[in-house]
Amino acid sequence: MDRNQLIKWIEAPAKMAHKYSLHAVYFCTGCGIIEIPPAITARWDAERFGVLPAATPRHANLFLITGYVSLKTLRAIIRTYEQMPEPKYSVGFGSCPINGGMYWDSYNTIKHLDRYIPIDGWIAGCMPRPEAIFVAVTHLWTLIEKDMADGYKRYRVHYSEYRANQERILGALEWPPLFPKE
Amino acid sequence: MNLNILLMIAVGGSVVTYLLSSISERIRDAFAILVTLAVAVAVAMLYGRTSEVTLWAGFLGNPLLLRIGPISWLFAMTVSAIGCLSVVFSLKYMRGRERNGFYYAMLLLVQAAMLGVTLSGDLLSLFIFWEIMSWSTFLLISFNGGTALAAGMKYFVMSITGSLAMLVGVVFVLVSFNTLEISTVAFALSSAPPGYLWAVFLLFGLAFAVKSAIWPFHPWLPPAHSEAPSPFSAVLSGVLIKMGFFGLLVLMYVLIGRNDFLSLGWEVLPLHTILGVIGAVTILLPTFIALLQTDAKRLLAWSTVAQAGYIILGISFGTALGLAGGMLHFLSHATFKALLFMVAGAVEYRTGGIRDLNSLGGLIKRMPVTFAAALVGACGLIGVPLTNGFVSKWLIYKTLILEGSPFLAFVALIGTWGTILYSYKFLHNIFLGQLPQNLTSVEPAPFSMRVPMVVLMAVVVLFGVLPGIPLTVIDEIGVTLGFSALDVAPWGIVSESGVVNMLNISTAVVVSVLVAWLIFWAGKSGERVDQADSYAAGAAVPEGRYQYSMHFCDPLRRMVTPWLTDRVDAFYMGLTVWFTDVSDGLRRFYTGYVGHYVMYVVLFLSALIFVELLWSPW
Amino acid sequence: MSDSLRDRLEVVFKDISSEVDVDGRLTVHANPASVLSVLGFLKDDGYDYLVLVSCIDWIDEGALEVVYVLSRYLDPADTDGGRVPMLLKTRVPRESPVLASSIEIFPVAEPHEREIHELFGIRFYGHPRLTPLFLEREYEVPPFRKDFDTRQYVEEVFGNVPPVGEGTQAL
Amino acid sequence: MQVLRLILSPLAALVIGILFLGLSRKFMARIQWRYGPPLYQPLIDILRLFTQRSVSHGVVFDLGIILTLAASFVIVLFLPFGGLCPMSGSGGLLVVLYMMLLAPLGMALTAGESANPNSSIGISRWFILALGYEVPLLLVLLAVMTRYDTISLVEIVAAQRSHTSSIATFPLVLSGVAYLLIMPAVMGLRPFEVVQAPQEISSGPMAELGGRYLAMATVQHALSMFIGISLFVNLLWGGASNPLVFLLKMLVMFALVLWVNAAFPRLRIDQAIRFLWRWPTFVAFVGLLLVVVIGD
Repeated sequence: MDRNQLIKWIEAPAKMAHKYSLHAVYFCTGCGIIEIPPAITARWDAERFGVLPAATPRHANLFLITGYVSLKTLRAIIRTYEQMPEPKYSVGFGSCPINGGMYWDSYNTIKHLDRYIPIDGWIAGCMPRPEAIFVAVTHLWTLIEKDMADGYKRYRVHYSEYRANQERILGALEWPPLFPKE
Repeated sequence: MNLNILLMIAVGGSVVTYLLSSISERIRDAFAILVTLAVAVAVAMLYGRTSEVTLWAGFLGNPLLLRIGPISWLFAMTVSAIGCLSVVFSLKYMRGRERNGFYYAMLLLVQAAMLGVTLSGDLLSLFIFWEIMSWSTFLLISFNGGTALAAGMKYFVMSITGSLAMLVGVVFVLVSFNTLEISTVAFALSSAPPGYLWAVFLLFGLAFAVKSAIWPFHPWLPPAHSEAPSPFSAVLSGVLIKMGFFGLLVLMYVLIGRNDFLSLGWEVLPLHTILGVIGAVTILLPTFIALLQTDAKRLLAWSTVAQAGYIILGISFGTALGLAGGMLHFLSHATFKALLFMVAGAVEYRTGGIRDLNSLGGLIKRMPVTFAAALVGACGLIGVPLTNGFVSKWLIYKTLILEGSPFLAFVALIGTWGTILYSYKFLHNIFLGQLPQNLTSVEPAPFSMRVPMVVLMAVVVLFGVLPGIPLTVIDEIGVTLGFSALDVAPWGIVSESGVVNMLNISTAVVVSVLVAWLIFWAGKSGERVDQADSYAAGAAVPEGRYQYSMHFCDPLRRMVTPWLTDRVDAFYMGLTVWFTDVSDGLRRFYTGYVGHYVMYVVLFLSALIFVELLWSPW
Repeated sequence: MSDSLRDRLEVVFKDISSEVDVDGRLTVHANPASVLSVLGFLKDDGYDYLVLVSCIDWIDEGALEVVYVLSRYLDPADTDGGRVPMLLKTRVPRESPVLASSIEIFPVAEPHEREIHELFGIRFYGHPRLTPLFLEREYEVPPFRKDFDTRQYVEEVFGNVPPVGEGTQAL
Repeated sequence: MQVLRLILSPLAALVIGILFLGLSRKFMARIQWRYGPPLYQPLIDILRLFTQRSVSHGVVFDLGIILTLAASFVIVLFLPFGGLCPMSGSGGLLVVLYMMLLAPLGMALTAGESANPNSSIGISRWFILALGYEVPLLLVLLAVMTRYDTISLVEIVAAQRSHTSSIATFPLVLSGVAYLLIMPAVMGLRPFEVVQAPQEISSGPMAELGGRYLAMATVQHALSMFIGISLFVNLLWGGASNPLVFLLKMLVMFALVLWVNAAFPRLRIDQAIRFLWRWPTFVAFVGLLLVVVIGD
């Protein structure tokens, strides 16, 4: 808690609070989830960075999409992302959400996750290690610092396009549009 | 406005209502409301005056008297107020049902009879009005037919045994003191040996105990309340039970007198502690039985039995504070229980007769005013501050602890926690949670049902914040019964032993609510969403299958059920079965063949001769 | 031991061929019509556990080969654990693949047959509910068939999903 | 002066409550061989939650959460905090006892209105657990009340300071032991954390609570921990003349409870009830019996 940290706290406490308290939705979307338990337990201890697993999306502001995203999981991911309170950040974890990874030619997994929900940060690697997660968290801090982690704003602005893409892949969705076009 | 005119209006009103109903429904409804309103206003005007009128001089040289004093005024006021509200409530509820003329007549007759019971000055008129009240209640309980007949029969059999005991009591008093006028009987009893006291207490006490559904005599209440039409079960549970307490009060502290009553019973186990223990048992068992109920009105009925225990606990301690607590709890229970029954009636009326707690839910979106009434009623039932339930239970707890009986206080407090469980089950399963598909088109309660609910809500909160209003009347009662006076301020009791400072607590609660609201307002406002946007682990909310109300408190239910078999009810049922067997056996005695009858006569004569020869008693 | 079984099989079923490979696994080939009766025979003989049902797409021979893997679950004699499962193969033409469902004999086959129906397109006659097991969408060519061109499918379905907005992360 | 106390006491309770939350997370981390967050981490979490835009399910949803927090504030007003007791006038212990039923009731309204079965199950568990630990708790409180023959907390604390050696206080040791056995349940910590079980019923009543609602729920949880411990210190450990000694005593108690919290897995609700109604109730009942017998 050195001097310029204190100044930042005084200037923008809300932003600093969002930086140092990232509660991640505990939602195992793909094979990457096997890296989360070691990250939050004794050896790597994510709690030092203020990262805790949260029980429901309502409690969380960080969404780690770990591993390949199959069509069925995409439906749950969209639903969970929409239920998170507003300043929320999503991080693509591993190479599969980025460009399909080793399932690049599979008929059952989606290739570019950010065409369905906005993604603020990526962690490359076919199941990146916990250290890579912490590097991502620190990068997310700088993004939040510079107001570049604006995934939720983009979702609100381009919602119709996101919704169109979702419906093109998944067919009819069982829940009404999040931001109805008033 | 002397009393027999008042009574005349009440009884006459019911007869005229029956006649009017053949002419037109609307006139009859207006007339019924007019009569009950007039009676209520008349009783209100009688406040503070003690007058005595002889109703009819005739009977064996004992005049039938009507007398009004502080006790009878309080009970009469509650009877007429709740009666008037329930008539207003039943306007829409009974609209379009057949025989509702008969229903209104009986309702007014019950209220007139209860008025008569509270105003009666001598034991005979008390008995007469008691009988009228009993069988008119039977007619109303079995109004819906079907299972209601069985419930009515059960009630009728038990209340008849009570009335017979009271009749024997009246005859006993007439024979031993050849006067029936209450004050002279009290004077005569004070000098009578304890045997007389015990006899009078047991005979009259049985009748009053059956009516007030105390623990051993309670099995008639749950079926009767759930089968009766809702407006009447509001009256039944709110006020009719209290006639039993009125009788007990008059019996204990007027007829027998305070110090005789306290000295009654053995040294180690005086009578009033026995009553206290019975009150404690009445609190504990029905509270947990109420938790298992899935029918809204049956849950409320069992809760009435439990709350009756608190009143007995308060009254039976014989201290000024205890009496104040018991009487105030009688008053507050009358208000919030009538309110809850009206809520159940409104929900039943609007959802087409559904009372099952497992198939309702989410009605707050359709019936907000009824939810507010249910919330205030439940808070009163639990005893949340700012409601009158809190003040009355507070006084009862204080007497229990200061009188040095912590175990009764323990049972009473556990009763409160049990009350929370079943009153929240009532609230949650009807109003909160997911609104099922078939209830989406339910309209809010009609205006004529909302008026009595709002009035009762106001009374519950008003007496909670300013308990001084009812406490002044109760203090007068205490003084007339020979208790020490409590100096009452509008916001509570000032006397050092019973300090309850409602203003202090209410301001604390209101200020902290304000502070909490400020904190809430400081945060970012939330988006309003409906019940479909709920966390379902990433899936969409399954329509109609996302409500947890079946077996609401299941772990506790599984643990508690083995101990909750109602042995008293089983005992009564066993008694009836045994009785039918015996009478079946006797039936065989009459074989219908004349020869046998001649043989019986001859045998009997020979037995007589045999006895005469042996012991020659004549 | 399996020799006596093979002899008995030859005796009972006429157009059946079987061979034992190097580590003692018995493979029986039967034609689609007599598959159910062979399964029944083997079950009575002791092969009471159907491990799995799978399918091979011989595209150049124009046939889909359904393989039943059977094993003796509670075999007291075979104590050293060396249970070697046996295979029962049958071939079905690729154009209109229909096979009788073996649920009456081995109820456990129900999900296996649904999967094969979904991924290979074999219709199992007599199966209570041939609903999709894993896939969510309809495919004209069942995905596991060799003539299903995944790259062309991916390009056609996922390719034309446009990226959203000109956000900093647009790839 | 009175107004100052009225403001100071809840403020102190808030600060200490949040400090306890931070301490518990640091303590648990140390037990699990990891560094754990800084002590002021709960403050950051609460600030973050306050600035998040969450979801509301209606007026009663908001009313319930406000009621919960208000109930905890009122209790704190009546609790003496080392010689500082803002509202000692009107019968302290009964009000505290009664207010403890208001907090779950407020949360019950919020949970019910959020139309989520997880929160309904959580609330029914909270009431059952409350009924579970109320039985021994009431016996303990009644023992203390009948022993000092008063229902005002301030008088109890004063009485404890004057004659601590008389024979009549021996049964209160039993009551103290009973209270210790149910302390985790009163505070809602691990062996009895079944109400807000994050894994099974996705944190029970708080399943649908987002930004500021979750912040107020965590503040209420912190206050309820503060109340649980300060009730024990006041009633059975003699309270304290100045706040610092009182805080020290509370820290000792809190460390004890955290050891239990770190070591035990979460009990099922019926196991919890079976435990709560067996040993603590027996010990508390014997304590009350002795107090009544020795007392008169």
